[in-house]
Amino acid sequence: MSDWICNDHTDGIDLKPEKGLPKSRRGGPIYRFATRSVGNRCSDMTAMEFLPVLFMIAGVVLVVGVTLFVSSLLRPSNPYPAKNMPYECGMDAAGEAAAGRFRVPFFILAILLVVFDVEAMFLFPWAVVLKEIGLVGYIEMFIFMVLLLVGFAYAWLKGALEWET
Amino acid sequence: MTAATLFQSALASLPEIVVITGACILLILGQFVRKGQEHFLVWASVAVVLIAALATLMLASEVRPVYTGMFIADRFAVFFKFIFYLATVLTFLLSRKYADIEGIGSSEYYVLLLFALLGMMIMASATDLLSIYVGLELMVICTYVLTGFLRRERRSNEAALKYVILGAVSTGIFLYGVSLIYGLAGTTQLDGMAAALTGDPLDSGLLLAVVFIVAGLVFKVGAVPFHMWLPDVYEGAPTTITAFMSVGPKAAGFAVILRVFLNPLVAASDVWIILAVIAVVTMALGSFVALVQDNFKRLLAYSSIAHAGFAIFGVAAGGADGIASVMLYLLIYAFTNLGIFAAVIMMRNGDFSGEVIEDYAGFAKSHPGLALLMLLFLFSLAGIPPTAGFFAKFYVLVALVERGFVMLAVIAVLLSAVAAYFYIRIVMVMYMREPKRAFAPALTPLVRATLVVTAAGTIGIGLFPSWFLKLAQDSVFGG
Amino acid sequence: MVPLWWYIVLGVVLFVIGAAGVLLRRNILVVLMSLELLLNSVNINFIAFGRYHADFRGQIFAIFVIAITAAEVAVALGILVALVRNKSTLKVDDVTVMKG
Amino acid sequence: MELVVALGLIVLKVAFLIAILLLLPLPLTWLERKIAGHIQQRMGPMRVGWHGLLQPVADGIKLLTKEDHIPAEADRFLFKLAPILALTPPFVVFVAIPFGESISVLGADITLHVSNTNVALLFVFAVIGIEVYGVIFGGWAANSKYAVLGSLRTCAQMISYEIPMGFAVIGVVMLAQSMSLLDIVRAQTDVWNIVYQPVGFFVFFVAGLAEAQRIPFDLSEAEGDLGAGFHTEYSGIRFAFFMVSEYAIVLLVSVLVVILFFGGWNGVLIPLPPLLWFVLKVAFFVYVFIWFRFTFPRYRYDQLMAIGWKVLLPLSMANIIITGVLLGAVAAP
Amino acid sequence: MGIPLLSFIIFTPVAGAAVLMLLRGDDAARWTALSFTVLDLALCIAMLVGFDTTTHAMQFTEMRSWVPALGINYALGIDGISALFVFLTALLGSICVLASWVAIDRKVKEFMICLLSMQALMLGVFCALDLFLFYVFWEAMLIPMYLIIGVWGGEGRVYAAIKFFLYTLAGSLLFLIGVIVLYFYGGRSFDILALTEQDLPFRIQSWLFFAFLIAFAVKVPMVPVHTWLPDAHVQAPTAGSIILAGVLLKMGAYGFLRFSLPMLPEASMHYSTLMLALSVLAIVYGGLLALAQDDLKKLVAYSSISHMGFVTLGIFALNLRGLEGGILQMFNHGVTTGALFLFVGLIYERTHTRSIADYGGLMKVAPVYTTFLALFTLSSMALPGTNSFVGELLVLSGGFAANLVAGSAAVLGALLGAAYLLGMYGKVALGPANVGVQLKIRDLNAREMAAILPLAVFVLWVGFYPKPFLNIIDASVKHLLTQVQSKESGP
Repeated sequence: MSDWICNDHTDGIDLKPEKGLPKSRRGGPIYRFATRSVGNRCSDMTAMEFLPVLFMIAGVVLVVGVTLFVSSLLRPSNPYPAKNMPYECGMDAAGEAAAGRFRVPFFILAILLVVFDVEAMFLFPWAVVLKEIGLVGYIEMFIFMVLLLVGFAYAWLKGALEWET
Repeated sequence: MTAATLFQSALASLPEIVVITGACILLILGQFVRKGQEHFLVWASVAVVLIAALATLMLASEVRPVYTGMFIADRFAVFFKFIFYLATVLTFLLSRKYADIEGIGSSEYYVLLLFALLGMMIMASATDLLSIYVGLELMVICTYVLTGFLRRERRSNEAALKYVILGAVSTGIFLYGVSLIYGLAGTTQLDGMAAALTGDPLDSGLLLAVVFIVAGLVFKVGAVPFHMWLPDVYEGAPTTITAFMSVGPKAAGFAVILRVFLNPLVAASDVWIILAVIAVVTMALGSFVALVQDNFKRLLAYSSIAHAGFAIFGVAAGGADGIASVMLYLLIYAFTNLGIFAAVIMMRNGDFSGEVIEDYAGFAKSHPGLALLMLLFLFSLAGIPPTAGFFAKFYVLVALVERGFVMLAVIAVLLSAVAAYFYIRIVMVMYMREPKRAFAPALTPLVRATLVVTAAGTIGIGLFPSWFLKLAQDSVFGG
Repeated sequence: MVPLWWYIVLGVVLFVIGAAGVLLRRNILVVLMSLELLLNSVNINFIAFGRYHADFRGQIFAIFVIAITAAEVAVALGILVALVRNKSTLKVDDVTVMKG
Repeated sequence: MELVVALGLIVLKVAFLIAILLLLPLPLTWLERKIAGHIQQRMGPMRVGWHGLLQPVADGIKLLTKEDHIPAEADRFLFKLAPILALTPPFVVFVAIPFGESISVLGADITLHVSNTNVALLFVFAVIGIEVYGVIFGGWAANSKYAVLGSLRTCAQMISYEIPMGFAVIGVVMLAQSMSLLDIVRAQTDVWNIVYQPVGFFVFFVAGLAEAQRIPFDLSEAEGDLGAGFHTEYSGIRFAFFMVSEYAIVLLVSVLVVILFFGGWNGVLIPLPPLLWFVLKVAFFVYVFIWFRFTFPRYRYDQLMAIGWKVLLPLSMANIIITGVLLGAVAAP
Repeated sequence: MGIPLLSFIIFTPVAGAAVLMLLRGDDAARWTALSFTVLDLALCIAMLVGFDTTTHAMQFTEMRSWVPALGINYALGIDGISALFVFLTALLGSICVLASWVAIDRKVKEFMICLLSMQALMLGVFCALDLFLFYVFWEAMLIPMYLIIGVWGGEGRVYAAIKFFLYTLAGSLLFLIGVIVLYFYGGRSFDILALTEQDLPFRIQSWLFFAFLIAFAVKVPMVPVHTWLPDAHVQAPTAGSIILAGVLLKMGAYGFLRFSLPMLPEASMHYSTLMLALSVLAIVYGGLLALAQDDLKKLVAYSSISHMGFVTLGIFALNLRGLEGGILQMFNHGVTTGALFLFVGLIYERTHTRSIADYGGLMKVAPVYTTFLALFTLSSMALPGTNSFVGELLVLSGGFAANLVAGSAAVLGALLGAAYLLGMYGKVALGPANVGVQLKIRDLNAREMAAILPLAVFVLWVGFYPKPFLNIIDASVKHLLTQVQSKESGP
């Protein structure tokens, strides 16, 4: 099984307190936490895995910066009011571009995304350990999906998915 | 978790399953209901709740801790669930006509109420901070939407937005406390916490956590210092929802407070001092500010703050009697408050809002029967015998004195004397002023039924409290 | 390795920033973002403590918090949209129902 | 010392990746135009260099030297930020993508991936999600009606198809019992996932097309009715960033399809080096992208949304449920 | 246990109220209310006939479990002290109905319902043997009384009603706390008789004494907390004033007799001087205020304060004569002041003014009225031959025995009483006639006579032959006294 949870908890699905709970290790006041560090028993996510991400971001920014700099040396700069007007088929632009452009369907879409994306979040860990939790786990997630589908069906019936142009 | 335990769990949560299934079915069916057939939704919703109530009764006989210790079906939960059923069913009955008048045609209204009911039921049964949190959020999210259900009304929108934002803040505060508790105890299960937190009560981290959790929960019951949302929300929300919120979610909040604080934490900290202070301040604020209100709904909002304060006195008292007193208080408050809200809702008809107290001037002259019922409810709220409200307060006081908190009891009664003023002021307006205009209350058979039920409860429990008292005492957890 | 203490401080800082944002900012969208910060500070706490206790409950709790917060914010946005439509403007700054 | 070597290796790998990703659009644009030409029975670019081979270079120089025009009403900060924001995510994603097990260079084993996290798949989706910000900022900041509308539509499209995309890969995760891409490829040594997950592949690929805003889902930049969508107001080198980002996404989707459904670097029958297998498969899907562009008509916007929500999403959910059943049936004794 | 007579007595008016709810029409309401109150009075007389004056034990007791979980019972029973007041209540109940026959011309039905429920609750207070039950009756009275004052009262009725309500409520809520504390000290029992047997520590007794004192003092009313009374009396309709003066005020004193003295004997003894001082203050202060009034009703109201001062003086003299005098004086005050309020009401119905200055020479136009007025005024002054003379004499002799200063001051109060009452009578009945007012005045009619005659009978009966009344209370008072004094040699 993948160790998306902790390595020393391979029975990660069982929620029974006697297994999940650390025995008689009371935390004590917060300042006492300072003496201990996180992750000393879990060895997966190390800095080596996410350092490259930083490097990559730095690299991209560097390249972009250099390119922009080079470009600024080469390109002409000759702005005048007409050129600086927004592109609008020759018409003069009037008012804020965003004004009145806000339509509810976009918003509904955003909400749907939030809901479904978050549900996907539950599905991923479940998918990883499905073989271990077996039928019971499957049934539970099935119920979850059914509820999700009810919501989906509701949205459909309600016309939230209709996009009139 | 094996298939057998899953089945056991499903069985123990049968009422919840009934409600959620019913709600889902209604959500879909609601899309096919044509205009003018909304009464189908009302009856279907009521039927769902009644079936759930039946299931709850079936399960009332034994204690079943299920879902790996996150959920429990015990008498304590059953008692609270019946308060919720009562509140929800009566809200359904009240809503039918009111929805027509306010132009609420959508089936979502009923479905959301059912989901809110589900959230409250989970709260009553939850024995893990996680399940408490889930139930709590299910409930409040539904009430957020319901508060803003009058989409075209600015007041409703604003109330809902305010509620959402403040509610989310309080949830955040609550969660922060939970995370600290989790850090200290290594578990979120209430029993596990009790086992892990048997150390010194003045642990600064624990105290901080408790303060945060108290703050979060206290918000839901509308106690000081997290009461600011309550008057605005009560005023802005559709009146039926206000009625519902003043009873159901409030009781649910108390169910959680009782479970969380009278189970593991009271032993571990001097939390009752915090609660006592909150109770005193809440009651004082609710009572005094209500004195100057002109809007009936706002007044009832402050009154409900004051009542929350009184119930917190019971929590502060603790012990079996303390818990039972809070439970009984909430039950009685449910009857009384729904009754008075039924009257307010009934007044909303045509262009008449019935929200200003002056609107009721001379009501007794034109509708003596209805005025008498309102009088009954108001005196019950004020705690005058022989109404049930008196017995509710009496029992809380008994619990307080039993634990030796006589000073708190004295403060409680003095403040409730202050609170009595604004109730009798309404009586005064109804009985001692001349009517300014004709009244046409929307008195449908359903509203009548609600009034009858609530009045019967208010006067019945007042005269024969014995059975209900026994019920509450037997339902204290573990019982 | 990063000591637990760092996470707690980070959580506190985020919490304070979030709370301050909710209380002090007038723009409702900013308020909603501050709310997210506030709740994410909780998530950091949960995950850090979960790590500390070698217990996955913290992560589970965090996932639930994320999910439910998403729903909450969705509702908040929906209500905001209703309010904005009643005012027929997108300038959220005008909608100052919050007194601060 | 060991640490320095490791860090150096990482820096090297990252630099290599950046180089590839930056340079790849050059041949890709040329290929695209050539293929387009041949599909449409014409020659495509022929002037600059042999068969127009230097055309992309000329384009690049043109973009580099073109005036950088910023509309007067624009939010200048966001306007400048947007292209960078659009460019970064596809590049960052590649950090988590394995191209093979490892190869031996100068006697040292060098893994063909920069970082192997056990949540790589989640990482990929998380980072790709940021892409939306570039789009929405770009459209919004320009303060032009076409750009705003284009960015809103693009945004709606991207988030709509993100959902079926995410659901589609869950079947793969169920099979591999891991979210690590390396594990997923290793799990396909015997049988490629396409065999078990045809529906998943279909959903993922179609959603990928939409994510990359390629025809038949390139509504956002539909020249006919929207100018050029959210980057209407961009010109010069900033415009180039958006283009590079688009090609990077095309490449990314192809790579993901190969890794998730077509066995990654696992070959069949012909014993080629794994890396070559991998490149070939990716090249094939890149070609499919280009091929589709000049074969399919563009969908209407409502059709676009309908496909995403009413076809792909239910399909992907059904796929999860069915995969679960199949897994149970296989696992059961 | 035979017929639950006390329950019948309490619930007859309730039944009347229930019947009234079903009826329509003002006259029907009046007659129904009258018949039920008369029936109740008849039951009370039957009760008195069957009353055994030789024992201090509770009689006609009833006992049903009500809230077993808290040890609350529905327990009724009367001893000599309560018997007297049960009878007084029933008597005044009928008279109230007669007094409001025409005075109440709107919402007659509702008024009668209030009146009847009021009567039931007052009877309940005097009969209750369970503290909780007592409290329920005690507090529930606020509702009908609030309505009676607030709905059917004079111009300032709303203010008066709310003031009345809040004063009484605040006082009685503290009493409630006291009751609950007592409950726990008495071994979780609300049984009044059992609680009197308890030996409480002195510290607790003092606390409870003051908690009770506030509640009872508001009701009596004793001087610092008396301010609700003039407002309430003046604004209330005639029947309301009669009930207030006749019965409600007695409840405070009854509370002292029933709870403070037997349950908290040491505290009662210890603070008796304070109580005597307060009583004297009430007598003198009330008298002085009455002297300054130019409004008939206010005058009678302040005289009430003064008279109730005599009652508490007698009670806290803590000797036999004082107690018996106090109790008799409670009864007398009910009869006499009730009658005086009735007289004010009768004349107000005719002229719609209460200002003393508006009247004069009534003797000529309404001889019967003025004659009876003279009788009751004299009674109020405690002239020999009237009921109050007997009571006041007993109180004063008890007061002198207990505290010389208090006794002397009380005599001064009695003189004050003579001053303002005679002054009032002179201005109203004698002197030059006021033409404008006179035109409106008729003499008493048969209904009014029917209301007044019984009261007049009692004035003279007690005045000339008080023995039967003293007999009723004698045994109980003696027992009470032993209860108090048995503790004297205690700690």
